[in-house]
Amino acid sequence: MTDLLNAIVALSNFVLVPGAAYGAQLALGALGVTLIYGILRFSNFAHGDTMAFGTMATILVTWGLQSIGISFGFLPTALIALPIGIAITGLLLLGTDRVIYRFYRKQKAAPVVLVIVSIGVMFVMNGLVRFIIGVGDINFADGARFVINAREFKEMTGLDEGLAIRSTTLITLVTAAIAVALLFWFLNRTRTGKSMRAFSDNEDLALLSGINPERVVAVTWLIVAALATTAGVLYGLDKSFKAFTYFQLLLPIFAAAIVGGLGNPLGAIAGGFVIAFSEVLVTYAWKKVLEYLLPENLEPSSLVQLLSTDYKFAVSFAILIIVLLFKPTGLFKGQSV
Amino acid sequence: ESHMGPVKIGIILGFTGPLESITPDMAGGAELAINEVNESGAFMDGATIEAVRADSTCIDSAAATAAAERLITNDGVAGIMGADCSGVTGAILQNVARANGVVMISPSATSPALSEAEDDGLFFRTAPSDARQGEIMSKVIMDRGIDEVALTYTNNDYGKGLADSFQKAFEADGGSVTISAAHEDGKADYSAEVGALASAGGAALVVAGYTDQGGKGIIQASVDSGAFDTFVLPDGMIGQQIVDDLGSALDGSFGQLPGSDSEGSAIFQEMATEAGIDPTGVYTGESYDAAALLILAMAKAGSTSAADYAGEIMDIANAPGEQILPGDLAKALELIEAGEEIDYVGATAVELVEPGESAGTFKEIEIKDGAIETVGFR
Amino acid sequence: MSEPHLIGEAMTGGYGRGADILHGCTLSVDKGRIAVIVGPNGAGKSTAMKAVFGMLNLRSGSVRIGGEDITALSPQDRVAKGMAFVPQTSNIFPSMTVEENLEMGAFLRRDDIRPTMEQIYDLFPILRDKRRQAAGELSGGQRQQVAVGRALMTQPSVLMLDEPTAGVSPIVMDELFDRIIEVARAGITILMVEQNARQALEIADTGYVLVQGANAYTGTGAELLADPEVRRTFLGG
Amino acid sequence: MITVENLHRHFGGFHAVDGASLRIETGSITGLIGPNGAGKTTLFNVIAGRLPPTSGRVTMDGEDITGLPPHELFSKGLLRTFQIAHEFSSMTVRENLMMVPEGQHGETLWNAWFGRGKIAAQERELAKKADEVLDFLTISHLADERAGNLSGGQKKLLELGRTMMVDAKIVFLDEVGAGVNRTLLNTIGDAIVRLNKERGYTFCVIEHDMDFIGRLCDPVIVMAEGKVLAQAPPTAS
Amino acid sequence: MTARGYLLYAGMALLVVLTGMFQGWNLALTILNMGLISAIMSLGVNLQWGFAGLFNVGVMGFVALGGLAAVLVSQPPVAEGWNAGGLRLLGALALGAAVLVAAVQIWKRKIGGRMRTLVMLALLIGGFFLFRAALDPAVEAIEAINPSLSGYLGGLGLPIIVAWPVGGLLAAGAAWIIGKAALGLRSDYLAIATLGIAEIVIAVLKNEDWLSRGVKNVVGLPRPVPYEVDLQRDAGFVERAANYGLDPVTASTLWVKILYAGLFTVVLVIILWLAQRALASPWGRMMRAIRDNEVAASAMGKNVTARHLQVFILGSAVCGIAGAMMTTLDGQLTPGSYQPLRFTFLVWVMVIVGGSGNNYGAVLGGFLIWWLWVMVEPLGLWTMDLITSGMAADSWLRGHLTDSAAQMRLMTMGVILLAVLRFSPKGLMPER
Ligand SMILES: Nc1ncnc2c1ncn2[C@@H]1O[C@H](COP(=O)(O)OP(=O)(O)OP(=O)(O)O)[C@@H](O)[C@H]1O
Ligand SMILES: Nc1ncnc2c1ncn2[C@@H]1O[C@H](COP(=O)(O)OP(=O)(O)OP(=O)(O)O)[C@@H](O)[C@H]1O
Ligand SMILES: CC(C)C[C@H](N)C(=O)O
Ligand SMILES: [Mg+2]
Ligand SMILES: [Mg+2]
Repeated sequence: MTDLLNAIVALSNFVLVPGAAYGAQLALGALGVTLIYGILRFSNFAHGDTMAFGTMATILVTWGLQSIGISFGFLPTALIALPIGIAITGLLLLGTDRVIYRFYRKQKAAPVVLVIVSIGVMFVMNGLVRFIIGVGDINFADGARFVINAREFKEMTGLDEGLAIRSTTLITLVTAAIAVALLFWFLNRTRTGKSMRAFSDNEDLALLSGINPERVVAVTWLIVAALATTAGVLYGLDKSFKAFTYFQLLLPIFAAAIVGGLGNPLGAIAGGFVIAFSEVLVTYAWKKVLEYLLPENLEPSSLVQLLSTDYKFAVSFAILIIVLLFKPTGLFKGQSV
Repeated sequence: ESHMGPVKIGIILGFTGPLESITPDMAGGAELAINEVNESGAFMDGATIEAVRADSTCIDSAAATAAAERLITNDGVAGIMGADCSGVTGAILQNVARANGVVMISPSATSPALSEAEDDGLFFRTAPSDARQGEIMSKVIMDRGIDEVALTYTNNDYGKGLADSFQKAFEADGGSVTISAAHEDGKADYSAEVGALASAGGAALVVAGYTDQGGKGIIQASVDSGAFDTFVLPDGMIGQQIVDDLGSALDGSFGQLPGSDSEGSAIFQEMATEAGIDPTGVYTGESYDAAALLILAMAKAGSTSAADYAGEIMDIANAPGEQILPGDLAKALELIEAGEEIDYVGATAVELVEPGESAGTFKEIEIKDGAIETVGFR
Repeated sequence: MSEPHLIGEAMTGGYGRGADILHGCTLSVDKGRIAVIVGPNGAGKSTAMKAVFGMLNLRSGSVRIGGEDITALSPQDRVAKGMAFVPQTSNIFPSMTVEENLEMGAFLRRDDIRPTMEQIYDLFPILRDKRRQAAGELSGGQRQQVAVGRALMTQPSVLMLDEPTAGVSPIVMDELFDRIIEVARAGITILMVEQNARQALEIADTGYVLVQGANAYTGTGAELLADPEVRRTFLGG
Repeated sequence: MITVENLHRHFGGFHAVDGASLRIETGSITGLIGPNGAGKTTLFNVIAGRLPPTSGRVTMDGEDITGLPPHELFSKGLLRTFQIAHEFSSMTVRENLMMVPEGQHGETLWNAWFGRGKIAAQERELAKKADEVLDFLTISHLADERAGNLSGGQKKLLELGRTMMVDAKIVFLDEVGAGVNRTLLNTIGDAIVRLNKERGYTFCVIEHDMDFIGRLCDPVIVMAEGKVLAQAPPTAS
Repeated sequence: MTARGYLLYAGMALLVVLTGMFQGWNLALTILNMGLISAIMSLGVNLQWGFAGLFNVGVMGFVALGGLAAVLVSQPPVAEGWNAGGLRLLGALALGAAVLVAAVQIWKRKIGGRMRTLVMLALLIGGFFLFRAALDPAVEAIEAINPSLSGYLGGLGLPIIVAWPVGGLLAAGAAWIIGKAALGLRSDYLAIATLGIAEIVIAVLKNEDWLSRGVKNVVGLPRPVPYEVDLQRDAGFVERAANYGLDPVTASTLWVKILYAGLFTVVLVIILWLAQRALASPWGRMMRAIRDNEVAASAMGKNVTARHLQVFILGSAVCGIAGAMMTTLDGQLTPGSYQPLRFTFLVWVMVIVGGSGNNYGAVLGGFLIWWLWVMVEPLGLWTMDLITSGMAADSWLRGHLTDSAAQMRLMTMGVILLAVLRFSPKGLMPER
């Protein structure tokens, strides 16, 4: 019995909980990507750096708050700073749109041109963030890191295996759930949301229906700012802030958005978990779990690992491709231009 | 050769890219040596030295080659301090340095393969080859009574080379490595690696990575999930930042890095701190030494042409002669002027062995109460 | 005679920097009346409609509504002035449901839109069945009904239709024409392009024949129908 | 001869084609009529290989062609037009036509690289042919225009024109008439008859214009709600 | 080419010449050489995107395969490696391939829904373990041989120039497999699939040490042109250099680069000529039709799948050739340096900025963007100098800015990229 419990706890601690945490982080990022794709119809390469910018803004505000002695109890102070970070990022995105994207929209440029433009924006934001806050690793988490940590868990339950749950994991999961529900409701039930979808569907006809394109675009960027900043801050609280890593997040985020079905918020969430779990599961070494489950004489001598972790990314991409082969526009029937 | 303009020294490091967070301090270290010499005014009849920075990007050989090309053909540098990563270092050496006959002293390219590279006697490094560190690390672990470890390494020539040489040494010493898992730097999440490492188990986790890259991510995730308590940290992993970030979790972890008990490192620490450079950063001292060696060799040869001074580098770095510590560069130049032998010791107790790389004295450290403490030398 | 409710006068212009498509074309409709434009393919009928709606830069000429010059207004502003338009092609939101398409038609309205929507469902019963379906999955004729429905949802004062009956089956077409008459009786000004010219001219108060971007014949619907030359060359005998 | 046996095509729970069986005799001009949403276009799409059937069988001259890809059907001489025009919008009108014939010498890379002479000769022929077709469709002045810039009706003409570039056995026309000027439509009708008589083309024509159907087609098939209601000579409908 | 085209090319040439005059001819030639290779990559992508509308974001993978070819062709075979397990390894690979082929065959059978899936899965899983059982010992044996210097099977020991076509073939083969599986996907879905496949290729290169030493890199590849040091020792060469008033070092470095430039130009011209001919033929017209509207093209008798596969293979092969050339120029294969930003997205920037669908545009984009990629570093530093020149020498901001001056590199790149696209949103040389 204890063996079974130990096995379950070990599996949870090293597969389920981390997978869920990473999945939720990817999902939040993918929501932003998928929204831009859904409404403005291009893959935004600057999203990773937008997340970095939002996080940076939030960190600066957090430092400000901390320096005047404000904190948020066992929750991280950064959560108080988050709304201000979102506002700053929102302004940046609106400015970027005004100065850059609007021109191409007016020109009715092909989506791929916007993709390349967004690479340009990515470079610029990239520099901006590094100028302001530098290239180093920044740890800005305060408050309680764990809801329960491994040692406490062991003491509490008397099991050999510990289970750690970080507070950021819980916050991220809850946030992701709320965000997707809100976004879904907003896009499908509210007037503004519907007008945004109409705009993405047929821009000219939207115009003829009296929809104000500039407003649609502005609202989109503001939501994106909120999503990107939240995603970035939650990720940064969990791991740490480093501009380069945020850029690297871009690919798994894209993968999540696409495998879920571009333009579909539910898909972004599902995609995030697919990517995260395929990374964690396929390279997991089952040795420990099996040792608990099997009788002594059957215990494995090897690691019982399907593939070495060297192939972590290869495998997650392979799974992604297989999913696409069976569901060509993603799990949730996404859009395609 | 006219001594009209300043003598230029190229500093090629990955200012952008995956190592961008450690390179500013490395460049700072090198420039520290250059400034010191400039202030002394004792270099080649008062010639000044100018540092020209260039970006190696750490990973893009083509961009690095172009940058080096520019340093040599446009800026006319007399020698190169760099590059940082083994990959681009090899590319620059083969395509630019050899072709133009310019000396390169890398502070940090540690791949064993570079020992064999054809270099026409132009390539040196102030860091030891990873082949050596692996053996030392094995001893360090064994001496603590640990004979079973899990091993993870950053998936590049440095990490892989170090991991291989360590595993070989450790197994030869009677230890066992439960798993050897690569990790990629700069990725968003390391749960999968930690899951596999934890499942394989071991009394300690050896992390052959970079302190602010994947290595840190792995340790963070291991600490969070309670997978390991003790970590073995080789050179790339040691820095005050990671200790501060992870707090008490690292207490009891240990490791080694190139260094000696020379007063050199202590002096360098002070000098660097004063100049606003983090002295605990990886390869900062090596960078200082690399630049110093270049300058001293030029001074000794009385020429900025590689053909003249490349041969002096080994001589300067090794005994016999008066020992030169950081901050002593002025004295060294005077001694050279006076025609006396010197033995450059520098910040990292440089001792160059054939084919032009650091012999490798290692400093064993342990982390106690949030501070990196030196517990011995090997 | 007082000025017509909607008038596009001596419009000249073309697409982008290309050659002029319209050459001094004039279209006008009185309030509550129906004007029908006919003509060969490529005559510039759709272009003229777009010009009236401000989707084209005119090089000369003007557009006025109720005596007010709106030549400089953007299409959006014209929507706000109570104009509604069904373009000839891509006239639906393909990935939105039928009902959402209709709602988008009423985007600027603040009153209760349920009754209007019911009227449209009564007019096009098939749309009621399909109201939860994405409009892009409909048949050609059904899409056309959605497009017209969307415009009717606006409750405009001027309704412009570019070939509303293309691909619509005969029964629905008859109902559509009936409905258009009804709408006009309610005081709404209607400007439409039609290839089903005979049926359209029968209900038209004014008919325009456009050829190569210029007015070729103008008259009441009946007059044009009676003109043998017009019949032979433009109405298919 | 095309036979369709108990064909079904479902979209989710919706039966767009619901057990249709019919035959199109060689040498006939068969009309296919029915209200909007009857399943006519879906039936075409299944026959022409654009959509796989849910169940059922299609044969052509006794050979089972169910589910063959469109390009193979094209090789067998089965051509179709689209209700909603599918022009190659960034290509010129002439290119739109010239690309149609199969097995052009320059369509293999090797010949494209090293077989200039023969290509040139063939291209001249194709261009000539295309210009004849354009002439017939009254749009020869648009030969070098981007097809995306055509008017709605002109695009439909181009759809038709493509089928005239090769010697087909059977041509499926999906509402070629919608949006086409009636006078021109009459000419097109004449051409269809001529192709049928002189070159032995078989036609299957979807159309809502009853005059057109009545003048051209025999027999006429009536569809509603996915089923074939009647297959009768036009006089009976 | 249009007048604007000639003007732009002249401008590009001027940029290179100016670089030569102000920054040294060596640098100018270095840029030119990589520019030539970039232009070829850009042509490859243009074939796929500009001609056929295939969104291939896996350029990096094909370039890397070309690089692999350079190693496999030019390195001497390692006899100990072959003895240790070379044949066993080949056998294992053949076994793996056979399993895959069998699985595909089963899948293609139209019968037996669930049974078929089960059999296929069983075959795949069983086959995988069998494959590993056969492969792993061989790999271990090979990699154990002198790992820090060798530890792999080596190559064929042929002249490295042979690797260029071979790189193309290798990439083409990979493209065939990938295309068979993934070309049914549309736009961005195809993009992420190809991106993933490129990552898989890199993962294999990084981790299969027996193949090309993995992350331990293969350095010191032979060259198709002489070494500078040899030239410098060659009395005849030194004399000729002296005739031109050049010192031997400069002369030799320049001469080697000129030789490379010559070779690369030949390849570029051939590929450009072929691409241009293809584009202007009925074949090109057919491809454009497919790009514009697949449904209609298919109804007009064009086999869209086959054509997509064809052009995908072709474009990928071109990228493979460029990859082999690049590895030749670098003189080493370093799998760790393959990053999507540099090898996929930068190439895409080249195509779009140059003008997709236009071969001359793609080539121009290749040169221009590469030139920028190299020049933004000094440009960035220079801009930073300009910005800070007005500030007090000891001001905090000045110090901060100078410290992060290196970051100006990408920022400058971004700004210029945006400026160019603003100036010509359809690319410098639009399709038409
Ligand atoms: N992709 C689809 N998804 C769901 N329903 C569809 C889809 N395509 C067609 N339908 C439905 O199938 C029915 C038949 O459509 P079809 O296009 O065949 O009609 P049709 O007879 O050609 O009508 P029309 O005369 O209006 O062109 C319609 O009710 C339509 O809504
Ligand atoms: N976007 C465009 N750019 C350039 N030329 C265009 C564009 N749209 C239409 N044209 C040209 O303008 C002319 C008139 O087109 P328009 O669409 O107004 O014709 P129409 O009278 O509505 O014809 P139809 O009855 O076929 O719809 C045509 O010759 C067409 O080629
Ligand atoms: C900067 C260093 C950490 C680089 C590393 N030692 C290498 O050889 O790549
Ligand atoms: Mg029209
Ligand atoms: Mg239809």
